[in-house]
Amino acid sequence: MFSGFPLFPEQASSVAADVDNLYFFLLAITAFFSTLIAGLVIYFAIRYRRRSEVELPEPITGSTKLETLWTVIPAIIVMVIFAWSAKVFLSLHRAPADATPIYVVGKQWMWKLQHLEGQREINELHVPVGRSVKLIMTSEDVIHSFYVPAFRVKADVLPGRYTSIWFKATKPGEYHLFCAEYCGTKHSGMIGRVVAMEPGAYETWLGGGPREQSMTARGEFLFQSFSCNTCHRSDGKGRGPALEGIFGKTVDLQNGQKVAVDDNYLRESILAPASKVLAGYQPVMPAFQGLVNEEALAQLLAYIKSLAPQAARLPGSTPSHEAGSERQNSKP
Amino acid sequence: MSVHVVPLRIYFAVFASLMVLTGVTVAVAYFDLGPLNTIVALSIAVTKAALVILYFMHVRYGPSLTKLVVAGSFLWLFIMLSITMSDYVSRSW
Amino acid sequence: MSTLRVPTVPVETREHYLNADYGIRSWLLTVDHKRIALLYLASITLFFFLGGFFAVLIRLELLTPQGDMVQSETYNKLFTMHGVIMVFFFLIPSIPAVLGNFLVPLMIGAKDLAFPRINLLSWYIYMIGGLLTFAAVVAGGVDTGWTFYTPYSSTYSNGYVIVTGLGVFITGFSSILTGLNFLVTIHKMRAPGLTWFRLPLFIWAHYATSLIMMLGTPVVAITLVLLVLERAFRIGIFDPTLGGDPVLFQHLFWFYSHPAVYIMILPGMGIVSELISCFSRKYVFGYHFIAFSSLGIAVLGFLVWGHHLFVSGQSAYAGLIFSFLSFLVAIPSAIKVFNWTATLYKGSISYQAPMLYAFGFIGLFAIGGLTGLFLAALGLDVHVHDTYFVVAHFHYIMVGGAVMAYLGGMHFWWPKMTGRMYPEGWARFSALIVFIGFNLTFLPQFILGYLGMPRRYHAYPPEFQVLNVMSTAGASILAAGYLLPMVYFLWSLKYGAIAGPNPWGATGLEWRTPSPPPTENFKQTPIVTEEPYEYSIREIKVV
Amino acid sequence: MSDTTSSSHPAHLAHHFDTVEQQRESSSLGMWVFLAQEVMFFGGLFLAYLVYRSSYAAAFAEASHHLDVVLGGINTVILIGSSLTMALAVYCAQTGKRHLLVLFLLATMLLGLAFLGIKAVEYHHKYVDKLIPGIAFSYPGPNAQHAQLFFSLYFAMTGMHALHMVIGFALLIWLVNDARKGRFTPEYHSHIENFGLYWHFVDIVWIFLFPLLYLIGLHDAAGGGH
Repeated sequence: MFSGFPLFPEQASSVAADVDNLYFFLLAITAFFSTLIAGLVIYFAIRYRRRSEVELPEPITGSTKLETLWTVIPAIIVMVIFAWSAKVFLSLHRAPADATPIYVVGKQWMWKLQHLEGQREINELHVPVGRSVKLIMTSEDVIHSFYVPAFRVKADVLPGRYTSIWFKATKPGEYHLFCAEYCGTKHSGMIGRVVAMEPGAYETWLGGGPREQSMTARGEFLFQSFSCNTCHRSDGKGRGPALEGIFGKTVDLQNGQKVAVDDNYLRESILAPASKVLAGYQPVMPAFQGLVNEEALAQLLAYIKSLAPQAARLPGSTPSHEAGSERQNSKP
Repeated sequence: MSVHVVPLRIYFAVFASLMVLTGVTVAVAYFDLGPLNTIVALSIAVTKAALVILYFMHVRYGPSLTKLVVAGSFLWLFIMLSITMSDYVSRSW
Repeated sequence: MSTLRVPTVPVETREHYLNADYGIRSWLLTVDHKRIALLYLASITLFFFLGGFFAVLIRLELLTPQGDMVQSETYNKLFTMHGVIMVFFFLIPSIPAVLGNFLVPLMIGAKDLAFPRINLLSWYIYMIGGLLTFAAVVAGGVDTGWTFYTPYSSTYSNGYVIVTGLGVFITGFSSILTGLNFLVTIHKMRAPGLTWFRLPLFIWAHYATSLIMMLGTPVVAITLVLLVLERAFRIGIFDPTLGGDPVLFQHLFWFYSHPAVYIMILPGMGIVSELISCFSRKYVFGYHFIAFSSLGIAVLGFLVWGHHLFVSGQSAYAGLIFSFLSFLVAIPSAIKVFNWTATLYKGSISYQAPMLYAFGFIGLFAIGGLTGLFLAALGLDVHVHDTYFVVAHFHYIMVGGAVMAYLGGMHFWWPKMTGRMYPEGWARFSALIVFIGFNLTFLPQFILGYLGMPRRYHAYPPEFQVLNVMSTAGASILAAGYLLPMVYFLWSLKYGAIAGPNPWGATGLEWRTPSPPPTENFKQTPIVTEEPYEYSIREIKVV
Repeated sequence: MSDTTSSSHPAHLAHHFDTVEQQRESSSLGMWVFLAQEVMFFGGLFLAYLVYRSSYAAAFAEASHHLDVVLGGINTVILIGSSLTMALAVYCAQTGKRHLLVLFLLATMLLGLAFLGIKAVEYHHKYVDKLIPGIAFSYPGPNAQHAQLFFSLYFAMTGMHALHMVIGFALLIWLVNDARKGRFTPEYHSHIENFGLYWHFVDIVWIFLFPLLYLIGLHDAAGGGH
């Protein structure tokens, strides 16, 4: 794929064909209308060319019928495009519940990736074909953008919060990975490749390399070494709420508001815990801003999310409608 | 010249109302009304601003074009605030 | 009304705005809107060629995929300075400050703009902002991209962000003052009988443009103030490590900068309405629809900025709203294109140079507008966002649209401004060259974009090279097309044929006064008794 | 044709206007359009405030305890008072009371100066208390970060407002000078009227700033913590 003179990008994900169909539809509309207008302009220009300096064209001022026609028809067409593109967008936006999370950190000018199983990669991402993968991404410095043209997915990677994309690779191969948001001197060097592999080959790849602890295990280690477990006790009797099964729930805050526990809420609650305290608890937790780096934070999140629900009940907690899967957008 | 001279008593009446409203807004701020606090404070501020615009700035007696400019500028401000907030309130949905 | 052969009186014997006074002071202290327009013309032309020079370097660098001509820092500065200069110092002032300044009073039968001294002030403000920015370029440039996205611009960039930001901030006030002047002038200074619906569409377009300048520019001004404070003092407003939100910067920035696109294109649409009508000798088809679509674009244009944020971490629901609103803007633009086309129907069409530019505008604007639909389409924008597809799209609008119209307008009103005709053959030739060069430059970029080549890339994968070479070849042709008018316009000042008051046999008040016009525009305030574009009456009075 | 130029062209009528009425209406419309622009200029700051206040309500309420409600309240009274004196100045210009006009303009200046003086005192307190982001900032407790945002906005908003006051003050010096020379008459006083509009606008900005910055945390004066 790295050679020749391509005119059309490869389709290598489950959504690529949907996006391309919309593209072809729009291309057809563009071709039709630009040909129509160019054709009419050229035809009129020739047909009604000035034949004498004294000729007087027939006065025509307008036609409400025509105006209505060329207001209504474009209006209908754009509404069709809107509906179609919104549908494609929502399917790009809503990750399937069973998508495997992979944590991504962008920094000037490299991509760092962590698999749940523990493998870490730089500027390279191995994924299995046929399985949905959800990238949970953040940046250590400026805004980047994770872009895989062959998958037709892209999202800005922001410092201070998580954003996400998901995809399901459909074709084994190597694909471009670009940073699409200008991020400084070596912006065009912040590139890499995504390697889509058959599931078998992927398992082999996962098994190879140096033995790494899983993210959950490392997260558990961090959880204990920061002494989080002294307050966040699983029996719910600690000074902080029990964290078992909290992910994906909607909880009540001290100020009466409700908030969905998603990646961004967990992130904020670790880094700046005083912002949104659960009802029934005191703001006694120290802020971890500056004490944990992005990778460790991802490991803590992976651990907290892995905690199975227990009998310990949270005050006023209710199951959320959606499993908190695509809630990567949150307050600043 | 079609200059409308606003009678002095109106100026003093408006000033007195502004003072009263300032007092009210400070007094109310000491009571915890929940989310109502902000609503009350802003309603009073809007009332005060309206008094200043209508009387001190003579908009009430001015041409309709002036009214249009005033309404338009606040409408635009509202557009900017409301559409941007539509992003912030729906981010965690 | 025969044209082109009316050199009755030699220009020099009559007093007009150009020979009313001499000396550098008479220009630098002038309050005559026509002279100020020429001051602007000279300044924006300089900036155009400076920005164009950067574009040439960018295209040369992209001939090869390795990024081997300049360092990546230099490349980043090149595209930043190209963008900053072209957007803020050329495109935004181009048509309004030059042609608008010259023509708004003439077209409405006024002696000057409502606030002549503020008009001169706006030029000085523009120059101060321009010189500050130019100083930043000379000192070492700035590498943030013309969009100044935080936190790169506020914290990480090593360039002269503060100086450039202040330069743009200051220039914003020149835009505000110009818009204010136009609004008041159009409201209060129309000649007797010149009702709103007798106004030329050029005036309607400038009215709509001025609304955007007034309501949008202050927002980018305060945004740049906050950016400068953030960079100078780390106050945290856009800094995520202090709880700030970089996306807020994007909201504020695009609240102005999307409508700013309409500041560039609306006046161009106004010009094209004049050209199409004049060179087909017909009343503009659907005058009211074109007039109101200008206002419609100005208003709707304010509601769509979030389509620049579809993948920026904006909420998906806000994305849906913005996408919907963005599609609505397509409708008034479509109305305009259809009406121009319909104006040609049963006209008496001549192919003089300005008309060729107008034809080019319609074609390029149609493609630019239609490809805008791709970007408003949420699911598709995710793929093409921040790729060359976007670059191609907005160049079709801003260069294919606005610059084409600007050149068309310059060719149309050049005889009015200078009293001289340029060589028609060369002008047609340059129109053709610009059209061909433009398409060759930017059509390949659509393909590059869909293939996934991100914008602002110094080096790129080798499979993109063929299309990039095509684009660079086109850019060379385009550059020649832009240099040509420069040459023959200057030539015409001395050797051009005497134009006479109305070389095109056009309607409109500006053609009822001599070329160049006297300082106060009209010997007597004209009284308007007829509808605009009354070509069917064919009584074009020559004063 | 019916040009009115030579018939009655008062000295203060600029050459490009036909009538005094047209000139007056133009300058008034120009001023209003300028103020519309000002609304959007401050609007950007209000938007930033709205975004962060809604995100960090508790921190903002807590941080606002560090503002001096008494000084802020006094300043509100002073500024509204100066709006009154300005409105009276316009009244005097309209009715041709030349000496009273000068007097009310001076009163407006004086009140404006008092406002700026109190503002300076407040700024100084903030400096002593180390509450100026970017220059001296140290804030106790877990909300330090978001409190910094509050103070950044506080200084950006009141600073922009104060800058407008300073510009207004400079313009007032010029107006007082012209008024003393009797340049303004009931027929021609656009400058006074337009300046009045500007001054009232600045007052309106403060009318919003005062509750949004000073009053949001009063009801839980016990202070902070959540």
